[in-house]
Order: sequence, then structure tokens, then C-alpha cells
Amino acid sequence: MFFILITGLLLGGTYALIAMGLNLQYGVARIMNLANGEMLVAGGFAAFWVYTAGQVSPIAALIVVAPVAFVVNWLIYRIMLRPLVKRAKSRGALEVDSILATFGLSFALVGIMSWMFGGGYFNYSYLAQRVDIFGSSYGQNRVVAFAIASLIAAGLWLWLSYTRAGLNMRAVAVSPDSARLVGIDVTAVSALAFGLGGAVTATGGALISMFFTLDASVGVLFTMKALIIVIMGGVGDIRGTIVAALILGIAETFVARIIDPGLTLAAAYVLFLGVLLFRPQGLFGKQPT
Amino acid sequence: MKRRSLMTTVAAVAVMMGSLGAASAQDAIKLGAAAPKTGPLAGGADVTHWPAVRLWVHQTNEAGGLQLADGPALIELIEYDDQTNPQQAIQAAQRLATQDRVDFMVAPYSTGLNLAAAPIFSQLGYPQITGTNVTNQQPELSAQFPGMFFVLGRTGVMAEDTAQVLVDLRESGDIGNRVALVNVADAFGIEMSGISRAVLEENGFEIVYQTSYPLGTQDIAPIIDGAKAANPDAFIAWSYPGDTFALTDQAIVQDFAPSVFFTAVATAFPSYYGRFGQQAEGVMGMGGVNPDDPAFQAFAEAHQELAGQGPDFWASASTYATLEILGQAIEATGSRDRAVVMEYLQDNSNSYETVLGPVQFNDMNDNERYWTVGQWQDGVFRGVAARGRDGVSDVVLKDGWD
Amino acid sequence: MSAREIRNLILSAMAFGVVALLPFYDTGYILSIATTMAMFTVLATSWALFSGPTHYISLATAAFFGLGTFVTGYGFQTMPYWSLPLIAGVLGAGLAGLVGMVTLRLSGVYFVIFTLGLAELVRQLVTWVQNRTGQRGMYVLTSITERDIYWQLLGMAALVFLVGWLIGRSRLGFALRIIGNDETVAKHSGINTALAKVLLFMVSGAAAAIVGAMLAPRYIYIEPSTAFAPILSFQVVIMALLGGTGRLWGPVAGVIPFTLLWEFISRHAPNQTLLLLGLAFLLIVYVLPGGVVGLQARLKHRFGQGGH
Amino acid sequence: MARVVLEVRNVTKRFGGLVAVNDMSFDVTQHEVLGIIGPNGSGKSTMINMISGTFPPSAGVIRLNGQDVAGKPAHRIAQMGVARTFQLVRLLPELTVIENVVAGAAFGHRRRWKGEAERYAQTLLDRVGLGGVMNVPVSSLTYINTKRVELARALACEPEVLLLDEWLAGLNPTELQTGIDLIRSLREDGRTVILVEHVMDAIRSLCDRCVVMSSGCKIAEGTPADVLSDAEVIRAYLGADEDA
Repeated sequence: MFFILITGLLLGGTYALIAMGLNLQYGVARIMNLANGEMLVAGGFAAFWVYTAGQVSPIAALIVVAPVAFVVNWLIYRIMLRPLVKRAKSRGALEVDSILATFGLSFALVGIMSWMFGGGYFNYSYLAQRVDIFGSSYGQNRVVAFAIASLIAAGLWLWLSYTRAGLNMRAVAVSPDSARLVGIDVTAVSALAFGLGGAVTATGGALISMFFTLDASVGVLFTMKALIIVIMGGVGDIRGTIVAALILGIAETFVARIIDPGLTLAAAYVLFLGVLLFRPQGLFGKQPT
Repeated sequence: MKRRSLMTTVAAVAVMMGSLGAASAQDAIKLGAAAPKTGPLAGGADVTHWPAVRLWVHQTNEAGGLQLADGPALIELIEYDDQTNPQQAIQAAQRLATQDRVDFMVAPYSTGLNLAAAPIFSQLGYPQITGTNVTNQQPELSAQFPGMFFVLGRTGVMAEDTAQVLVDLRESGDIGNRVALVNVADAFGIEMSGISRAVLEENGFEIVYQTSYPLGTQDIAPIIDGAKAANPDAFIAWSYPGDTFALTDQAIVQDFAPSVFFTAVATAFPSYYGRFGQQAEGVMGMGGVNPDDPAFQAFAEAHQELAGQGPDFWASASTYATLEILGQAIEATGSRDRAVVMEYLQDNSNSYETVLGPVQFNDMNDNERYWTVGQWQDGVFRGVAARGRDGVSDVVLKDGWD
Repeated sequence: MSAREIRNLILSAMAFGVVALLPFYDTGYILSIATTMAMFTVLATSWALFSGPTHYISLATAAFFGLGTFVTGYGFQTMPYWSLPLIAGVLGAGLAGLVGMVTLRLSGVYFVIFTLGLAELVRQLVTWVQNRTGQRGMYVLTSITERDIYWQLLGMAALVFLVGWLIGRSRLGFALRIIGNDETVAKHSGINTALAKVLLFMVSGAAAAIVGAMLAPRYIYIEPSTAFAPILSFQVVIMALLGGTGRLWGPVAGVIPFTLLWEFISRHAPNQTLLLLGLAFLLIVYVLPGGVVGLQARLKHRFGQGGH
Repeated sequence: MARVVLEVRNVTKRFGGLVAVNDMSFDVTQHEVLGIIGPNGSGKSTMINMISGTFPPSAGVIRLNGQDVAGKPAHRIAQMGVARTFQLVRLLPELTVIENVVAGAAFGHRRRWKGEAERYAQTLLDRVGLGGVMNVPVSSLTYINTKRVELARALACEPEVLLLDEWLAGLNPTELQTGIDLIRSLREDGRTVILVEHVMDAIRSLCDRCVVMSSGCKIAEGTPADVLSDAEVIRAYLGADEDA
């Protein structure tokens, strides 16, 4: 039982890494970023590259990966997505446009990555030793990734709750129009959120590359997971994303271990569809008025 | 790796420019190839398919091309990305045939894409010599598509031989009766697992744990935990690359070390040993080669040189062999006329010298001599079971991970 | 029926007639592209029948399409071939009805993600059932040629256009336009919005399932990962939006250029296909908002032909 | 005694812990114009929304011509004969003026389609004074004209009861007079109308009877003159003013 719980938590940590960035991007900047998974893979590739080329630990590599990802995503928002936001007449129109644009972007990113790195599988061995908790063994790399995921989650939550910039961000998340009325520069905040989201996602990718086998085309799998978790948790609420990620992790592990591993993904979708049906705004979302 | 892709791009551009330019080498034999460069199977094609194809073209041209009746002809390779999409595979084959007017085509990569492209190959009269297609439907397929040839082997045989390895080990008293059997839940995994189970049970093995997991699963901890709890003597996983790595990784982490540890696709990849190093010793997988065979050694060396990576120890060689067979058929007939070459290929009295050893097709266009099970021994993935091949090595028991 | 409608009807019938002659001209490359176009024409047009007026973006096309291919896969040996698309259509409509009843109260992005999740769920369940029953990948070995498939798809396209045209003239079509404009007003004007949406969703689900059933012989080898590939859903959405959903002919105006563009890029840049497709995609989004229909409307407006 | 068209009995609406409407009861008789008035947040709109079926009441009964409609979906209630306008005008932006009105005629209490619906819509547009602008897009209309279109759409349903939710709000003084005249003419047609309104002049001149709400409860009922001089009503309004 401990095994299921801990394995589930570790998996949930991984999922949180995948989804937290998208929550910021979708919740605050209102961009349904279908290129999220590609950004994650790019983070993983960066970590792989510094590890194999320079024997630099993927965790140390975060010092470079995160800021670079921030700048890249910030630029993507300012240059590519801002015009869409400007021209959108309604939130629905923006959703359609951003789905299309980021879908195109995801193609382009896969193209760039397979051009630069080839189409092959990427993996390496880092911290693959075992660590014993309550009599069962787990991969050190997963435990480390979980710890960092927790740090990021706690950091984000504290920042969003207790700083001026975080408050602005939450205000934009709740209502961009009202935020504008109280003098918040919505564009700047959205760009910041999008960049930050990208940085978190790339960080997740770098950590996940320690134990997942990646290739240039695999991003879409992560995008789907992230979408599910964000919607399940409630858009624009970081706690929701984390809770949803952990629930999903534990539920999948439970199904895989007790019922049938063949139903793992089916169970995830059933859970997700169930949440949507009975609580369409997500576990932590506000009831729309 | 980056440089390599860049170079191939430059080369491709150069070829394109060249073909746009004046004399597009009138006597070159055009060879078309459509296989994944993107999409879910791109990773596998990048290891197994593309380098082998390019290597054969490169070597053939280095050697002055193929000898036709009216003199030698170089090979011009035209590559397309089928995006791992059957729809695109069909269209790419059409395009190669009717727009680029290629003389011959390389068979696509993977079972599904080969089958999707089969009607087009057949309709247009191109021989389809497959090197990465494992199926049990040879009788039906060769009846429907008489130009389709099978080099890699039959699923049923692969599963039987894997079971046979266990039978042999049990008879020599090395392992007991308990087997854990898992599979990736797609057509390949389901078929292999079904046959293994039947054969193992026939032979009195006890399946103490059996399960499947969805395609794309990399969170495999619960499966290894379940398998470990069942305490088997042998662990057999009909897996794909991503999960092959994940299963091994988790087995190491949870210290699940049965005497036989078998994972399927990608176990034979050099990157498998690259990732797990010493820990991969004793792991078994599909395929295998005879690494002591000079023909294979030469192939591996040239592969390493051209592609910057070694071949995998299974289907790389069979992909390469499909082109050797095609080349030999062309040279034997001295013709680039597909109908003539096809007739030669369909004549089962002909045989071919390949990196796999001699190959001859039976009346179902099937090659009956191939490697079935391999095992990592001293950094090489040696064939430990085969049909009709020499140089089979002895199986060793896996002795823990550390 | 107005004179203009009669004229359009005759013109459309003539266009279909001409297009149907294509296999006599070429049965190779051009036919294979045309078959792809015909397939996406049916999928995108039927998608737009539902999504155009309601503004619901459905990513469930792959679920219905996959369902259809599996109907053919299971049934082609035991049942008369002509019955398979019908069965697929009924099952597709049934699944769509079921899903529609529970989900169409979700709006916007929730519906989008739900339909995406649905397609994946169906795929997982089919895979699991196959695995439990020891079912392998299915081989659909038939004597049906690409030409047959092409004609079937054309017939289906004609049917979808006819249905679309009839719906457009009917109360149901008008109701959907109202729903797309303002669902609250629609309800308070006496429109059973849920029923209207479910009906249309069923039409588009049935069409996608029928297309799947027709295309199965082209795939030969059917397995869930290709039959339910989510990329299909996205392609359909992109093509329909590129064309524009405001008019019945809109999606076709997206399907044709997009298929040609895809083919052109695949052919001329085999190593950068996805990169260029992605860029082309972005270009479309930025340069052609509202799709070809929107462009046409703007041109009309500019040259002053749009007077009422 | 005129026939009772709409009966509201002990209707309560709770949102979570908040009681928006508390045990309301009143009747609307045929050909009557009933005003519902009260300070902001007193539950008027919630009452209208329950009658038209936007959401169901938490408790109580609403009868239309003797049939219980409480909790029925909005489209059923519309078909049974309740039409409404909205506090913030809601037109169908992609449709022309006449199509907006046909939208009401095609699915409402008495259904009309095609030529019949269009002819009917035309007469209604003439009736509200928009005969000349039938085929223009609604985006080009002036504010009062959008209100007229919305009114025509509601009338096109041929409702048993017409609910006007602050239909006069936001009009300038000239427009207001036009608006009041228009509603008065409806009254003269013998329509049954429930009017939620803030404009006191309108209430005085249009309503046969008024129901006054405060904090979700009915605090007075009677002729406009009576209720507007009622001490409790005045207190409720002044109290609300203090809060505002």
C-alpha cells in the first residue's frame, strides 16, 4: 500500500512538473498552448545535451535552461501571440486562434528539434540508483524530481499569494478587464506569466529526461496530460493543478497495480471526464457566474 | 549527432539542386524511400532504417554502382518522411512512383506502414522486400500481394523460440517454472504475448503474472512491482523502445532480477547498452546477430563510420539485406525493368548473399532463416536462438543487476 | 426554391459529375491525392455542420473515424460490404448522441478538451478489449480499389452537402445559428438547444464513422494507434477553419489548398516537412483569419459587390 | 374577475447560503401589466429568471394557465407562452434585424416558419416602429432600436406573459418617452406583461398593480399610487440609497 502511495506521489510530482507551466500560460495569459509538450521536450534535450557533452548534471543545467526558456517563451508571447490577443473579439475567438497558432508552433518546434538532434531516442543514466523508503525501492532521480517539483510548486504558490507581482497575476487570471481598470499592465503580466510557464515546463522537461526516454516527436503525449491536469484542477489555480496531478498519479498507480495496467490511461480519462461532467470548472475553479 | 543530421540535410539539398540542374545523371537508378522522420516511430527508424538504407546506397555507389547489362549505374536515393502516418505512407509511395518515377522503392519501416503501403506497391508493380515487418500473415499477404517479401521473420516463430529458450533452461535445471509475461497493448504486443502464453503453457510453464500496458506508457513501476511480487524465474516483456528502457530502468531500481530478463524491441539497440552498460549484461531481447561473422563486423564498422552510430543488433542488418537482395536481383537480370526483376525475385530457386548470410524465399515469399532471440554478452548482443543460422551462442543466466 | 438556389444546385451537381470522372484520367498519384481530399472534404464539411453554427470545437473526429474503421475491420468478412458504412453511421450517431447528451452543456475549451479526452478514452478501451480477447491487429484484405473508395467518398460528400443544405434551410439550421449567436436567447425563444446540438453532433459523428468505414480497406492493417490517431481530429479542424465555417462550401475551400500544400511540402522538403508545415500553419492563422470564406467576404466588401 | 394567467406561490431561491428570493407569492391576471419594483439586489431579476426558466426555484410553485412550470427548462417555458427581454440587451449579432425577430416567431408559443414567419415579423417590426430597417445588420442599430428589436422578438413568440426586465433602463429622456408610449400601446393591445423597472414615471403610468420586493421578500402589493406611498417601501428604498 505504501508502495502505491509513494509511487503515485512520485508520478504525481512528474505530472505536476508537466502541467504547472501550462496552468500559468492558460490561466493567466489565456493561451491554450498546444506546444507545451514540445517546450518540455526541448528542456529535456537541453539537459541531455549538457549532460552527454559536458557531464554537467541536469539539475545544475536548470540554472541555464530555465532562464533561456523564460526568454524564449516571453518572446513567443510578445511577438507571436500578442497580435492574436489584440485582434480577438472575444475569449472564444482567442481560444480558437491560440489553438491554431500553438498547434502550428508545435509542428515547427518538432521540425526544428528533429532537424537539430535527429529523430532518435534520447536517454541517459543519471541518479538511476535506488533509494529505499518504507521497504520499497524507488529511483533516486524520481525522488529528486519530486522534491524539485515540490519546491517549484511551493515557490510559485508563495509568490502568487504574497507578492505584488503575484497578486497582479492572479488579478489578470480572474478578469483581465477588471485588472486593466485597476491599472495593471495586462500585456506585461500575461507575457511574464507565459514566459514563466515556459520556464517551469522546460525545467520539468530537464528533470523528466532523467528517467523518461524522449524523442523529438513525443511532446504531444505530454501536452495531452498537461491539458487534462490543468482542466481537472481548475484553470488559473496552481493548487488545483498540483492536487489534480497527485490524484491522477495515485489513481493511475492504483489502477496499474491493483486492477490492470492496461486500463491506466483509460482510468485517467474516466476520472478526467467525470470531473468535467460534475464539476466543469475543475476541482479548484470558481463557479462561473 | 547534430552535425550528422546537418550533413545529411546538406547532402539532400545538394542532391535536390543537382537533380534540378542540368544532366540529372541519366543512367542513375532512382531508388525511392518513404519512412518515418517524424511521428511516434521516428525514433526507431532513425536507429534501424535510415542509416542502413543510406549505407547501402553509399557503399554501392562507392563501388561504382550496380552492374546492368549496358554498363554500371549509380543509385540516386530519394527520401520522404511518411510522418508515421499510413495515409502519408500511401501518398508518398504514389508520389515516388508516379512523380519521381523511381525505378525501385525501399520498403517502409514497421509492420503497420508496410501493410498500408502494400496495395500501392502491388498495384504499381514494385517489389516490396520488407526488413522491419513481423507478421504471421505471410500466406494471405503473399497471395494478395505477390511482390511482397519477408526477411525479418514470423511473429509466431519469434514467440516460440523465446519460449524454447526457457524450455531449454528449465531442462538443464537452471530455472524453475514461473514466468511473468507483460506486453505493450498494441497489435504487436498482443499477438506476441498470446503466442508466448500458449507455447509456455503447452510446455508446462506457470504464468504467475500477466498484464499489458498502453502504448506510450513510461511509468512502469507498478508493473515491475507486480511482477516482482509474483517472484518469477523468467520475465518476458513484449515491449517497444520507450517502455523497454523504462522496464529495465525500473527493474534495476526495484532490484527485480529474475534469471531470465527479456524485453523486446530496442533491447538490441546500441543505445540500450549505452544507457545501462554493465547492467545490460545477460538481458535478452528479440533478434540478435552473429557478431563473430566477418560480414556483420564489416557492416557494423561501415555503419558506425557513416552514421556515427553502430547498427542495432537485429533489424538494421535485415533492412540492409533487403537492399542487398534487390541489388543482386537487379545485377543478376542486368535490368532496371521492374517486371523482370520481380520475376527473378519471385523465382524461389534464386538465393542471395547478404549480411544475414544466405537468404532464399519460400513459396510464401518468406525468408525462413533468421535470428529470433539475442542476449547481451560482453557488450555485444549475440544471437542465442535462430532458424537456419550458424553461430548461435549459448544462453547465460542473468545474475542480478549489480 | 429560388432561381439562385436552383442554379447553385445544378452547378454543384455538375461539379460533382466532373470530379467523379477523375479516375478515368488517372488512377495513380492524382487519384490518391484526390481521395485524401475527398476524405477530408466529408470530414471537414460534416464537422463544420455542427461546429460552424455552434462554435463548439470538437476534437472527437478521430473517435468516430476509428469506430468506423473498426466496424469494417470486424465486419467485412461476415457481412455484406455495403452494410458496413450504414452500421458505422448508426454506431457513430449513437456514440455522438450519448456523448452529446452528457457533454454539450460544457462550453468553450472544456468541450474541446473533453472531446479530445473522449477520443483517447475510446482508443484505450478498444485496445484493452482487444488485449483481453487476444485480438490482434486486423488485416482488411479486400479487392476494393482506391477508385471505389474515391467514388464512395464522393457520394458521401454529395450526401453531406445535401444534408447540410437541407439543414441550412430548415428550422434546425436556423436554430443552430441562433444558438451560435446567443444560447441564452435561443433557450428563451423556445429552442431546445440541447436537442438541436445533439442532433447535429450526431450527424457529424455519423459522417465521420462512415468515412472511417469506407477508408478501412485503404489502410489494410488496422490498429487502434493509427485508426484513432488524434492528428486526424486536428487536421479536420484546421482545414475547416482555414476554409471558414460560415458557408457550406467553406471547408472544401480549406481542404483543397491545405492538402496541396501538405503534399507540396512533403515532396520538396522531406527533411523539414513538419517545420515548414508549422510555419505555413502560422502564416494561415495570421494572414487569413476567418478563413477563405472570410477572405471572400472581405474582398466582396472591398469591391462593393456585397450590397443587400 | 379576470382569469389568472400566472400564479407564483411561495417561491424561494437560494444560492448557496444566500436567499435571493424568499417565499414570494403573487398572481398576474390576463391583460394586466404588473410591475415588480424594489431596490437593487432585492431579487427582482432572480424572480424573472425563475419565471422564464433560466434556473429553477429552490422551493415553491409557478403556474402558467394552471400548469406547473417551475423547474422546467427555459425552452419549454418559452413554448408554453413566456417570452422575455434581457436586462442588458441581447440580440443575435450575426443575424439581420428581421431574422432576429423571426427567431422569436419560429420556435415560440405559436410557431411560424418561412413566409408566414417573415410576414409576421414584418408586422411586429412595423408595430415597434422599425419597419424601415428590416434587412440591416443589428450592429448598425441605435440603442433604442436594439431594444425595439428585442421587444419585437419577444412579441413574435406570441406569449401569454411578456417579461420586460428593465427594458427602459439606459434610455435618454426623449427615447424614454417613446419607450413608455410603446409599452403603453402593448397594454392597450391587451397583453399580459410583467415589468421589472426602476423608472418610477413608467411604473406610475404603465402598471395596473405593483409588487414591491426588498431583500428577496414581498413587502407590499397594490396599485402604484398605494405602494409608492407605503412607509415600508419608502424605507426600503431610502435604506438602499444609504448603502449605495
